[in-house]
Amino acid sequence: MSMILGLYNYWIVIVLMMIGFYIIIAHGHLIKKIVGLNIFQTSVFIFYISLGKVEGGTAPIWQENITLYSNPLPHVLILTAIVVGIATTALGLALTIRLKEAYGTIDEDEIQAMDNQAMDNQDKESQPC
Amino acid sequence: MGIAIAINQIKDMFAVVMLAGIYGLVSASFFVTLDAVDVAFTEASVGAGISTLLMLTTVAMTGRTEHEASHKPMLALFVVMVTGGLLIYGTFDMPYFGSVDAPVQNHVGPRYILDSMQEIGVPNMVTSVLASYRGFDTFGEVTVIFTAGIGVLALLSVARRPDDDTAIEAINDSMHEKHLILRVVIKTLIPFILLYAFYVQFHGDFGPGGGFQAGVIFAAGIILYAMLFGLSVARRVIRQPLVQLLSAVGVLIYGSVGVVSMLNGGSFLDYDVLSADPIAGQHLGILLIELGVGVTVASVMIMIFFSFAGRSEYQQAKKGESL
Amino acid sequence: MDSLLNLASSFCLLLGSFLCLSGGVGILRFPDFYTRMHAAGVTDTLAAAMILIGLMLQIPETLVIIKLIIILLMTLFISPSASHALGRAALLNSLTPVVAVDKNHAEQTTEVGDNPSKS
Amino acid sequence: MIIAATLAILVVMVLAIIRGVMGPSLYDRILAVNMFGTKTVLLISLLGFVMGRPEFLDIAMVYALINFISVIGVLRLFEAFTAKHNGKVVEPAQRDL
Repeated sequence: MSMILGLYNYWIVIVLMMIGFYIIIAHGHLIKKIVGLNIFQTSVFIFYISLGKVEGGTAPIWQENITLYSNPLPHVLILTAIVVGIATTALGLALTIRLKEAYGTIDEDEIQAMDNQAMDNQDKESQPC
Repeated sequence: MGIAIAINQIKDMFAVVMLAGIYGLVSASFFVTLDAVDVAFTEASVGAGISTLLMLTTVAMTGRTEHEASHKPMLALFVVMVTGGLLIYGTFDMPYFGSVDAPVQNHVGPRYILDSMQEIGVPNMVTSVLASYRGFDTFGEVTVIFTAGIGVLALLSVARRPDDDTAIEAINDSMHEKHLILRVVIKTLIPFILLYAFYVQFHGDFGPGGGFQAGVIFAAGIILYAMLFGLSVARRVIRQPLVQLLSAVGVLIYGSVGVVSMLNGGSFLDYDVLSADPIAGQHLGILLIELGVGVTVASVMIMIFFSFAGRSEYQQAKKGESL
Repeated sequence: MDSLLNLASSFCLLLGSFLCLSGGVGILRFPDFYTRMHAAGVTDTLAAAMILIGLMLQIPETLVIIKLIIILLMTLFISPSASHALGRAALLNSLTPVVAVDKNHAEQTTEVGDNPSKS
Repeated sequence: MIIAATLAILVVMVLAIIRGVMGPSLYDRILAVNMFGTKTVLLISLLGFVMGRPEFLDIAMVYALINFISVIGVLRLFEAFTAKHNGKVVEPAQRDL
């Protein structure tokens, strides 16, 4: 029982991570993949932050007559990671837009099918020579 | 958690993105309860604000429905289950949640907590660790953000023909003619948003806040303006070349603080030598660095949004021609 | 004086919580979008104001009170205009015949009046 | 008393999430998001008092602003989207790029 109460934060993280992972693997839609990636990312954030939490501690902003603070190091790492995360998400979305313009769809399988077809056509053209 | 499951099931992309927005708010509340106020600050403005907007812009450009997945989900489910099982097995060795004697709390954490007040003199430990102890790391992050901004620009920038302007403006005018009330409200609100961004920027030493958050809030104010008054008007207020220049200037400010401290005889990004008194030097260094971070983040975010919105207008204009 | 303040603040907080809860039940139980918007509007303005005023009465520090007042003003400024924009967009969209032709939107807009438990 | 209010707001947030997941129309979801955001503002202010560090109110302010921005953004973009897609043929026009 104490184990369940003591470790529940990790389990929340793992469930979130699995959901994000599943979305990334099982869905062909590229925007949904990016949303899944965001969920995955957030689970890692929560993992780090929950490592830094100290029972009875408070936010790491110095104040008179407070002695117990949570660990500020994970906060720093995650803070920068969030902003970098949005920058990379924006990059991914930009790529998605360009794919849509090039292929007319953003479904992974359809793009693959179109690519394969283009490749086959190329082979047919090159074989007679 | 339920939200994430729902995101998995729903096919309408608009709904998915809305739920992702709620998800961002929930995780930010999580961070508040876990004492990470700075992180909650960032997650609220980034996860719930900017990323939702960017995703919506993309959805608006690419269509809102998802096709039924053609391949079998069982294999994916199996892989995910195995991974999850292994991870849960791994947690049995982890320290309990909130325990004081966990390995994380014994390494460099206590030093930051105990000594940062004497060494740096900044009450917000997150700021002092971010800008001073791990200044090198943060420099790298800022460069990554800058690079991502450049990447988006390279992918989405549109060569603007001069005659486009009037046509686009006409579209915009007809579109936001009807938003009179919103425009009045927002016109009064925007100065306060920008002022608040500056407050967050310079109050970051004493409370939650700092360059990253301030940059995002500032950009959010500009984005709000651009959404209601049209992109071409916003581009006239804030020129895009200026934004591009500023995003580089921010990184430069950061780097040159490091170089100046080297010239003064310290090591790279060692602010003690910036002033006669080490604490004053630290204050000066952190202030300048946060300024550099804020400038870069704000201008990169504005740049990204302008590229997205500009692309969408370009598509519309092109379609108007082809029809 | 102190106990009076405490009493007033508890009253405000309780009233705010009650209004919040009733709004929450409303957003779940009301039959269509516009009535739901009414329920949400109650929680956004009166309930929020009550809770914030209740908090204001709790604390003597001036800075905190000023911040609370700013939040209160912002809420009172923002949420009515957001509701206005939302209601307007919904009204315009469900009345436009072009939208009803499109299959996606037809599904969406006709479902508004449906029983919520169906979905 | 503060704790009671916090609990009440948590319950309301759960109700709003249920509405947001159920839909049925997009506007219902936006409404739920908006309501959820304003409740989060209240929750954060209350949490600051519960933890005894009322300077967290800064975060509540950010929430209020960001919530407004995202609601307005969603409405604007959705409007642009319907304006774009309620024309006649959608797919071919996009493919010929």
